[in-house]
Amino acid sequence: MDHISPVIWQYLVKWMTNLPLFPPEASKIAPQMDALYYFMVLVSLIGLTIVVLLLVSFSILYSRKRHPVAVQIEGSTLLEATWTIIPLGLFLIMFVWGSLIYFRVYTPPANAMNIYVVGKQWMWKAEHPGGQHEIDALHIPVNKPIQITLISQDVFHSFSIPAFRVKREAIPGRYTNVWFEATQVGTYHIFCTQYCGTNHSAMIGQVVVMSPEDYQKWLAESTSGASLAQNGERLFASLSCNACHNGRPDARGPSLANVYGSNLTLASGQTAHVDEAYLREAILNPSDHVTQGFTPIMPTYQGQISEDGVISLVEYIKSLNSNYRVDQTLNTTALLPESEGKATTATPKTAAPSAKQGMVKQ
Amino acid sequence: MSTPNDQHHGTGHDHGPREQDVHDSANHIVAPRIYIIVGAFLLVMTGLTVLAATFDLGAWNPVIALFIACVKATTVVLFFMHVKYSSKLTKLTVFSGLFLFLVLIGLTLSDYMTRAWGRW
Amino acid sequence: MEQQVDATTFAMWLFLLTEIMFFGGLFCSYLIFRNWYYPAFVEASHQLNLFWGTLNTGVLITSSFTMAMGVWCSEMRKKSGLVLCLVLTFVLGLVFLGIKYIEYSEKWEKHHVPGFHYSMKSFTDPASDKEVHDKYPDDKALMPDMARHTELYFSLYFAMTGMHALHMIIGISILGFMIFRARAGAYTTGHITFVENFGLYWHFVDIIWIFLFPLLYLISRHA
Amino acid sequence: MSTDTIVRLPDQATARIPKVNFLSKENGLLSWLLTGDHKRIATLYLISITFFFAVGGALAGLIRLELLTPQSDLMAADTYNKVFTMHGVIMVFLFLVPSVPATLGNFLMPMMIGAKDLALPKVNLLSWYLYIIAGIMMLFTMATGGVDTGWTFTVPLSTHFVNTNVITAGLAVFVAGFSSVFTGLNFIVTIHKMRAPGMTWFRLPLFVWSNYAASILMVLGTPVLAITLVLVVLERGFGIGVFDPAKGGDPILFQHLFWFYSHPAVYIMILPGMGVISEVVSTFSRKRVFGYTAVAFSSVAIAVFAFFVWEHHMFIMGVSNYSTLVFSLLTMLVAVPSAIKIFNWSFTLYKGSITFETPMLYAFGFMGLFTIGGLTGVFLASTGTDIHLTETYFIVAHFHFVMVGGMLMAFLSGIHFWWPKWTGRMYPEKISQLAALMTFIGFNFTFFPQFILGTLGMPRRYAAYPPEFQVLNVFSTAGATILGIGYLLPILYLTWSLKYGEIAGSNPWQATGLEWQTQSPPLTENFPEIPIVDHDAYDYEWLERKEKEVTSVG
Repeated sequence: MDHISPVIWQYLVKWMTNLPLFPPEASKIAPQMDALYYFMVLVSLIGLTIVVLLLVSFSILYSRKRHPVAVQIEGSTLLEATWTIIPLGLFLIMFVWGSLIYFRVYTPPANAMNIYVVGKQWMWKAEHPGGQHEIDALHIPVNKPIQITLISQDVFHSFSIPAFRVKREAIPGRYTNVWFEATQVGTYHIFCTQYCGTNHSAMIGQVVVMSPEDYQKWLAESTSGASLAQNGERLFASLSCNACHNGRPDARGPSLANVYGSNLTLASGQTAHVDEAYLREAILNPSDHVTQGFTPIMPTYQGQISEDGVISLVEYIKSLNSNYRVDQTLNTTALLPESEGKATTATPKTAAPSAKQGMVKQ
Repeated sequence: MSTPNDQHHGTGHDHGPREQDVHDSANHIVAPRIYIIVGAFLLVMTGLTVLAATFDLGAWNPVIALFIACVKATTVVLFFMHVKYSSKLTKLTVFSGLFLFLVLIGLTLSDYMTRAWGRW
Repeated sequence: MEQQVDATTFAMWLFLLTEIMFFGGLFCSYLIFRNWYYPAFVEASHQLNLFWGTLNTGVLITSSFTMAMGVWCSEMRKKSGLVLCLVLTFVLGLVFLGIKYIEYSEKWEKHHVPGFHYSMKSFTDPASDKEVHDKYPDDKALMPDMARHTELYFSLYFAMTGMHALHMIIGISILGFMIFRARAGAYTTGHITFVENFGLYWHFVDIIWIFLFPLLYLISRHA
Repeated sequence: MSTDTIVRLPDQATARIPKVNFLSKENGLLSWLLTGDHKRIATLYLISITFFFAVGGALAGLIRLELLTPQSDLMAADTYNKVFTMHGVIMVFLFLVPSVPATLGNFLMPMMIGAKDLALPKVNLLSWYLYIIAGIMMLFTMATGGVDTGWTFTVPLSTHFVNTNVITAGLAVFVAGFSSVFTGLNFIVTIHKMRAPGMTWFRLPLFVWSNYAASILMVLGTPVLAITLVLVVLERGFGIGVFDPAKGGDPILFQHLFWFYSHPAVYIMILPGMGVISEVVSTFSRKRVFGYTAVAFSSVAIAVFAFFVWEHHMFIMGVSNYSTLVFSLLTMLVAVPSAIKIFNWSFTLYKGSITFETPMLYAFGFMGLFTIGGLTGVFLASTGTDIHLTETYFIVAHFHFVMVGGMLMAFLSGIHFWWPKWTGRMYPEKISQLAALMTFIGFNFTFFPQFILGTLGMPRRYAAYPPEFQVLNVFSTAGATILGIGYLLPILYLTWSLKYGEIAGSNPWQATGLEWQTQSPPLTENFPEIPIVDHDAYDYEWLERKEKEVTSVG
């Protein structure tokens, strides 16, 4: 074979040994989705085979040579019913099956670890609860449910990890969620799949799935000094939010302790469930979100805080929720670098050790 | 919706004496009297809708405003636009436009209205 | 020939069908944002002049009436009646646009036109522009985020009434052409299709306004 | 009579193209530019559409060349983005939407229902002029720097984050939309009002039914796209904020409005193609279409359901989970009528007397490829798998199977089938069979690997991609070369046949449609006298009786 151009030969060998036909299954949802996928492939193959068999066999049997005179047939209600009902039944199975998976992918479990991902032209910025941030990369522990809360700073992006079979659009001005639980240690692609401008195809990142030990090591090495909640706390003070939201009985703004996860009655009479999206909206568009019993005096922070800042504030407000903090501690203590017991008290005390850590790093 | 119909009951099929051979299509000619009544009715309804808006009726305010608008629009379609006297095909055309408009709004709202479901 | 007449009227109805869907997109947007930003929509809507709006509704309904009469005149082969009706419709259409111009220029003056000329300050602090404030002393200050959403209201306001006005302008131009032809006796010889179809168009434009008026002007006017 | 073909041509030694026909009636440029004749307008459309197809196809070639290597080396990323955007916009709005309706539909529909012309000839001409204006605007857009938003004009990218010619491109699409509204409107009116005596609804050829269904979609769907684009243009030009998240607007709303048209648009593209297939399959198996009413009603069902499914383009865009249930279910329902059609066409062959001329070969290609395209659509309609497959090459492959494998095959099938009617001359059979075969093979080579690429996760609209995807991309590009030649051949030999093709006579296929009962090329007024219809569509026995009469009298 050497007399063939060695370059071509090299390419051929390289290609044939390097020709993936199916993506790795690296998350809990992947086998479930693939089961449906294979079912559909099977149905499609059977359907296609039937059609091709019909076409080929009729073409042979009833070609003009063999069958010079056509027999006029009007149609058959029975056959029509058959090929209406059987595909319909199969499609309905796919509908139910698919919807079950869809709801699973987009309904994060309560104990998932939340990582914020901000999309911007043309990079992904991940913000971990411990304050680590990374660009075009995402380090996560294996076998642990991870919730990704997505937002975009400019245009639509789409956060896609084919190996996990998950994908969610990052939308400007709104949080969206997706979750997954990686099952295999390894490095996989993150793609932006929604066309987002010139360097769309460069908006590629890597998700690194690590064993719990490696992950802890990584967390410790890449900490930026302050957790998101701590950053938020500083921002909260510097924007003078605490002038009104100070929890005192005579405060001009509602107390924010325990507000996350509760149902608020608004001044307009509506009730609202407080989640990340609500908190974000309430910071940016306060007068549409006035809690009952308060006056609309809060200024808007639209355009004054970046999405990162909003995320920090949201995380801080969440941290004022003792129950939430307990949950969070129960779930992530083992993973966080500072496995502190002080988590229940979100007081300025926490700032001290982390500041120290920050100095160590620098 | 029945108001305009009832009001003009009996006058709707009123052929004027001078309408014998005047035109080339099988169209029904609507007497000016009906136009005058319809026009006056529309103006009254306009006044009514402005009046209704000045009372605080809570959630009923937009409902009443839209209801009056629908009554007015229906009147215009039926009489000014002669749909009451037109062929089934025209009626079907009007209806299909309305239907698809409702599909556009209804199915779009099916997204907007249920986004918050399951969040609590 | 009858088939032809029938066909053009049917075609006109189909065209109106596309118009329904054209405005349908706008109405759909309006509905969504009104739900989202109701308080801002109330405040912004109160910036509109109810008097002009009501008057304009009356003007347009009257023009629809004169148009319907025009069709009748054409059917009855009354030439002078037809010309009169068309001229009246023409004039009423112009009156409508004139009033619309007054309303638009007020919005321009107050910096409520969305886009580069828009100023949020005109809502958050109406007193800042002294000249305008003296003219409209009743405007109260809004919260900034609410003021921000008034721009959305005015985006829709200008998109919807602008599209409507564009249809009016097209209609008036055709009317002008028709007046000339009617004076020459074109539509009173039994060939009424053109007048009839134009009537359908004109009434349709009227119907759009019948919905725009309560949706844009009459939000929570009791407050 | 030969047993492997149904073609019956007049004696070539004596046969002549009829002296008086719609092509020769009047001469000079003006007689074409001011014509009201639906056949001349169809001819104008055919020429202009072929031109834009060539432009779009050349751009597709550039895309495939760029994707030969993982790096963006042939073009920079921004050039690539412009190329695929222009490819999409031109192919969708200037080729696929008007392709069958405005050319074959325009040419045939009045003849099929026994009318002299469309109901509104001037509107028909206006529609062509609008198309040309849109085309010129699009070429202008291209010449002055192009546009790089993708054919979907996604906001806020298109309104605030690119500085290319979004406004001219948007307005061009707006104008093209008007052109298609007028075509659709004209068809509906014509079918309702201009049928020949005796031509009842259930005697209409299925081509007319499917064009009717597509016209409903054009008339009702296109205006929503128009207003959406107007809002985009206003937002970009004047800064209004309906879709601008920074002003409180909602970019998802744009998606809703855009897909409200653009989903039905795919049915606008495919339905007329399905009509062509019905005609061709029936003619070349000498048999009435199996389940005529089922096929007719499935067209209408597709037209109606097409409006209820648009959100399936947005399943991952943060729409409500619950409304995805509704839309996914409805999408499953709309898949059923297509299945019905496929099976009915297959069973039309049953006990037929089948021959394999070029139109039939293309029709076979259509049935195979459309089946694949349709079934892979179900993968995307099911919300669960849609998450993984959408926005990847899977979806690219899916819609190319439907649009190119389906629609374009049908278009070529129809062009070959009615070429003798249109020009009075036959196309060369052998080379065209070769072209049909090449298209089929090339097509599968080009787009089948893309299903695998999509499953692997390769995102669409990527100028550069990770190297492990290269092998399949090379396959795809190689296939595209074959496909390109497959498309080039018909342009060449059809042009050749204009002068050198055999004289076809009025009914070379012995087809039953009314259009075949008049001379080729037809008279300007189509029929010497308006026919009176006393038989169902695809009544081959009627045709035989009629031919016997003619010969016995003659």
